[in-house]
Amino acid sequence: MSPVFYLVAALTLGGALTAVVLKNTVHCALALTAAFAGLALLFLGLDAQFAGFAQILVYIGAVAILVVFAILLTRGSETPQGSVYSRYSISGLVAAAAVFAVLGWAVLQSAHMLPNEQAVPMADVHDIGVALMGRYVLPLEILAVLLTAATIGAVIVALHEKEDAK
Amino acid sequence: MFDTLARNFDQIFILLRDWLVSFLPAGMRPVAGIVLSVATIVALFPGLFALTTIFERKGLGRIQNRIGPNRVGPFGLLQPVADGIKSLTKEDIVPVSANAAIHFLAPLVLVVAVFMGFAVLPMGRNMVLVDMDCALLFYFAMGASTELAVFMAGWSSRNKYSLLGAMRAVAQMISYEVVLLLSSVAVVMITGSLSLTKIVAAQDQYTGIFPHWYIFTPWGLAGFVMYAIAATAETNRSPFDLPEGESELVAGYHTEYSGFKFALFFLGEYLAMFSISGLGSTLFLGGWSAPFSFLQWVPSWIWFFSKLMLSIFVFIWMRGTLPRLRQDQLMNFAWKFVLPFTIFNLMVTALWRFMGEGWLRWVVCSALLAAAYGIMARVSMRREHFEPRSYRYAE
Amino acid sequence: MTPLTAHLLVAALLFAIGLAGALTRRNAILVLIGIELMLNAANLNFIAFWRYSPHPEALTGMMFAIFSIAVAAAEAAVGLGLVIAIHRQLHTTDLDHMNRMKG
Amino acid sequence: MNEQLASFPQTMTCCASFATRILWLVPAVPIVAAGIISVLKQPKRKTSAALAIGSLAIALAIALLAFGHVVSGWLSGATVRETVNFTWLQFGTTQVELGWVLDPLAAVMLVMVSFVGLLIFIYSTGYMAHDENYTRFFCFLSLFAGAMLGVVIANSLLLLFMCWELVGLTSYLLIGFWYRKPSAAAAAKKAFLTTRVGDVFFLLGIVWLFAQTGTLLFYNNGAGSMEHGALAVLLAQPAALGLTAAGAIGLLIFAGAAGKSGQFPLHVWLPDAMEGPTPVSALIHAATMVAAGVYLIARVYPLMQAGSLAGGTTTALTVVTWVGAFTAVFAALIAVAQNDIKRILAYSTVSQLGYMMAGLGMGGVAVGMFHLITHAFFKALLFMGAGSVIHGCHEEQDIRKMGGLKADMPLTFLTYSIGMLALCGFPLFFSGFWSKDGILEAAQHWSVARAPFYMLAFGALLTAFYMTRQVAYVFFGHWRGSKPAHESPVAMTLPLAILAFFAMFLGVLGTPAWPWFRAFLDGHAAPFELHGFAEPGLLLLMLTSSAIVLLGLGLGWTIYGGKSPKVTEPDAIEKAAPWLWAILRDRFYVDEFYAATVIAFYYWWARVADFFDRRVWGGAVLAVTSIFSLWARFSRFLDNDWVNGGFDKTCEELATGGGLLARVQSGRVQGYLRILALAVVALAAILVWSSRP
Repeated sequence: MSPVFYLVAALTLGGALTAVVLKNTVHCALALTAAFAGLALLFLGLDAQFAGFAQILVYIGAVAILVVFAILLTRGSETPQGSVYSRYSISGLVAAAAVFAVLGWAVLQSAHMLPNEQAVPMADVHDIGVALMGRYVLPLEILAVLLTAATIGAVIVALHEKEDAK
Repeated sequence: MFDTLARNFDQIFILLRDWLVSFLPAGMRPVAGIVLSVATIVALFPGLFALTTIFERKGLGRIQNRIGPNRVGPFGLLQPVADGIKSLTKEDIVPVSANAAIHFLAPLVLVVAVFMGFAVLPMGRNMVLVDMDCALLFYFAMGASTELAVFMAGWSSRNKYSLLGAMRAVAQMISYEVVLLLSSVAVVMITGSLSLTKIVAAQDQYTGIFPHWYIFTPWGLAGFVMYAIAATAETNRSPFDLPEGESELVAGYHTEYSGFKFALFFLGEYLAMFSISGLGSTLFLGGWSAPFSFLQWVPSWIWFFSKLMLSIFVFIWMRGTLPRLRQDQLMNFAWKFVLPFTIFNLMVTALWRFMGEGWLRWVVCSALLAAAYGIMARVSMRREHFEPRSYRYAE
Repeated sequence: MTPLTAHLLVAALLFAIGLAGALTRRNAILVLIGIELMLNAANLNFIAFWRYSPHPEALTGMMFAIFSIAVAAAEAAVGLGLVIAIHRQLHTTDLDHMNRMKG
Repeated sequence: MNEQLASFPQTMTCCASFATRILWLVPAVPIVAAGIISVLKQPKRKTSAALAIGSLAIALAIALLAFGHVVSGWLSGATVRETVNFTWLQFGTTQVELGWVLDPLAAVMLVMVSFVGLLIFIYSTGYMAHDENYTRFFCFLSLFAGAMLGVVIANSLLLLFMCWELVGLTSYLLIGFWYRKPSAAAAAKKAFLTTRVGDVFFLLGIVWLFAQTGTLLFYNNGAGSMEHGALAVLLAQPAALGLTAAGAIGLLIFAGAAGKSGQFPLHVWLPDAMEGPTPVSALIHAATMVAAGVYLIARVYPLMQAGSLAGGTTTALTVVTWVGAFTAVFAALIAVAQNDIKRILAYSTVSQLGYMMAGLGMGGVAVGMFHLITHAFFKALLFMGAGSVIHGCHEEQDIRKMGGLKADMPLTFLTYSIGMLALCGFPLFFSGFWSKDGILEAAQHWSVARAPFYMLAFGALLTAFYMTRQVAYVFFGHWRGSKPAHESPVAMTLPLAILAFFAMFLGVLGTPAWPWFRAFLDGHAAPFELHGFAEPGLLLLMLTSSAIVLLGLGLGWTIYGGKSPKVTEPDAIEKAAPWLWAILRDRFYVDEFYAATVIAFYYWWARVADFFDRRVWGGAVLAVTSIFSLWARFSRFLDNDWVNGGFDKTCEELATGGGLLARVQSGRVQGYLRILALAVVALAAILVWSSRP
């Protein structure tokens, strides 16, 4: 494994970790974007250019901003007093650890049957476009509907009701 | 003889690079080549920036019936140098309550992200840093990450004006980024590729003496107009410069910045302007291709940069001419007029794509677009009501 | 350790971190952040499997990743919208106080 | 029906020509129009009328196209018979097929129906102008038109039966169109039920046919039920009373036809059907629907004819002939003594239908069908003329309250008298003459008996007589009504003129000199030679029939001409022979007879059933209920004291258990998430463990 991979992985995991542990919510969001950037780099390292840039565009360009907006709209930007961890955080940690243990175990168990180095696959945007418009057109359409519904739903949910305004 | 001369002149930078690189051992040539080109870009555009500032100030002066800077150097041409020295030597103030790390990172992220955008712009025949397969996507990814920098700047400096400015900027950029993307998607639909070089190549053909620029098609024209609007908003230029509206919130998200960091923001803004104009001319104005077939002997990079400067001039012109919008007007304009029209334009583009050659598609598409524009303009006009307003102060 | 294994391990760790975040933080927004991380871990797996699969030209993993990116965007939008709405009702984003629907 | 056609394109036989392939549009278009009109709002009169008329015009256009196709085929010396069949249902190995056919018969009928229908639609726009249910009317009309055209093009007895019933329904709806009038409602019911009687037999015939031959298609290049294979099977199959299955089925089908076209035992509904609006009477109860029975017989003629010796006849045809001839005279007699202008026409329709039946029975398809076509035109003309008269006399229908209208409504008078002369069969210039003449000729040559010939001749005499009487009453003499009459709008008179034209000159197609029609139907060339008249006895026959007609006219004129009796004053015949008049006026007491027998029987039967209900079954039910109530008391006791106790206890236990379980429902998102995570761990662990190498 190349040192680049380790660097990027470290960046990703570090970003994720900080995003989870920091006290200040905005810092968490920014760390999250770091994690996203790292992921995008990982994707690029896996020769998935399209996915990588889509990752940047969607997550850093949209989701992160969205999170930040939400934070500011919910007055969460200033550092809270008292514990930021919920009452049952210990058991949560345990559960997470268990999950990681099992996943890691599974990966190592199956390590020998995983395929080794493969030739770099040719996946240029054209192929992806053809696949999207061809084999995967139905999922694409459904996804479009889903996104529309989600957008409208989000707007309606976050909308100020005039009744309780009065 | 003349042709070869022209061709060499056209490729002069490439040749120059290869010549310079050729002194190095073969192993490090590619790397060195890239480094060289990066260095060129990094050196070139700030220079252009400096040129543009004086250009803008003088132009605005003319428009506002002033002379503009004329003290430093001949005709004040050295003004930018003086400015640079000033901003470098000024003290770098960081507010006490500011969030130092983020406050420091913001301008860097901004400038870096903006510089990344230039990596995929073909500035001439064969003159592109990385000929990526999904260059356009890359460009927009980079453009998207500038918003974050803006937010970091505004939030970290603990100042309500900055925060407001940042929020405005981010909201505006997100809203208009959608339009920017969709209007470019039209081009992608026609070219069938996200690669900018392919897009330019597709426009570098001629019928008679006239080029196949996309702006000369109905959907292309509409798309370009939409793109121009969105670009102006994306770069926070007047009339969309609310985020740094001096009259309302002192200077927006970089109120708390001074000295070099401020200069970086300034630089970033102009670089964004350059790159977005570059992209615009690449998408719609045929990039580095010549406007007439008999002018092809003129080097391609000259065309690219002249188009770039032309659009910069338009930017300045608009700044000198148009008043600033109100926030709600801005948003309504984005979501209720520009976006729907762009989407409609997408459909028209699809129609164009599938109607096949012939005069018919010209008529149909133009008619459709004209009708759509008329209707939507009328509708939005009905929503606005233009009677003389009386402003009340002090309440 | 083969690159695929390495990527899978990274993904697993990322997933665990996200889960831990989602399980331990009070702030609803941070729970959402954790969930986003988990989704991304899944994406990483998809891409990795696509890259090292015997038939990458089928693009299955890639497609899955792209779709899940889009879905994640929708999920984030709705989730944050909900958080904002709840904040307007309860004036808090603390999940420990959001337990009205207890049996 | 047509929706199904649309959904079965792949199973259509490809050999059909374009005209045939689009033939299904002919019924489809009006039916669709009806559907659209049915959802229109009440005030959309113009739209609905335009829709109906337009749709029928399209139908007419297609019909003409098909007709042209057939004619061209015929001119090139081939009998066109193209079918489009498709499987409708399939259960097991047997499959029910539907389809439509284009042959000379269908083509002629198509053109007639759609053309007359179109004229009547236009006429209705004027006649119904003041009715508030205008749109409903046109909805029903075009539904009827579609169904009728469906009957015409049907190539499957089943499809024909569907459309047949649809036609019956629309007829019911339209007779009862003014359902607020109790008489109209009653008439509608009567028509519906009476025709049902026939249809039951018809359905029996269909089922039997299907059982025997396994197909209901008429023509299916060799495999149809009207073609040799099936007919041979039917002939081989003996039925009761020395009939072959073919004959029996033929009779059953004829029963249906008789019901529809008011042959003797089942004719009672047709006169009452005149309660409907006049255009309806003209379209349904004179021109098209009642002719459907005749058309049906013509359609299944091969079946009727099956097993006949050379030139000879079959039982079925004999029955058809006798019934037809009897009905002709019978109805004509009644018509003499009616005073309602429309009833007279109705009875004359019945008798004319009798003529057609007799013609079919004796002379073959061409004779009967020719009279059908000509009759359709002049009877429609007469009805619409009557309608115009009624309209002009402010909804007055009693001819004794009219008179002297030839001055007030000249155009109506002119056309009406043309129609009347055509109906009487006035020599040479009127279509009726030629068609009726064909029938008489056939009757003359009939091998079985001479009686029908005399009956029909007598019928002709009567026809001339009562028509003269009617015209004398209505148009001559002086006005006896209250308000003065007025001429009708052009929308009504124009169709009259057109129809009058056809009523006069349609006969040209059927003169012995140039028997185009017969040739066309039978599919051989039609030369023009004058010595067609020179057949033995033909001229003599023509002379006799003309003499009869003139005699009838003269008789009528001498009795009723010129003078205009009071409303109260008894009729001329009544003065002469009251008893005869009474019998005729009361329609031979057929209705009364039915009332005394069938209906009385039903009443009695109903009473019996009622008695059984009340007493016998009622008692039984009472007993059962009492038993059950006793049982219920007992079980209530069980419930209260035994079951409930234990059950309540169980419920309490459940409730407490639920309370305990509800603790798990902490309402904390993260709690659920945690449990999910643990579950994932467990599952994944199991999975990996089980798939361990």
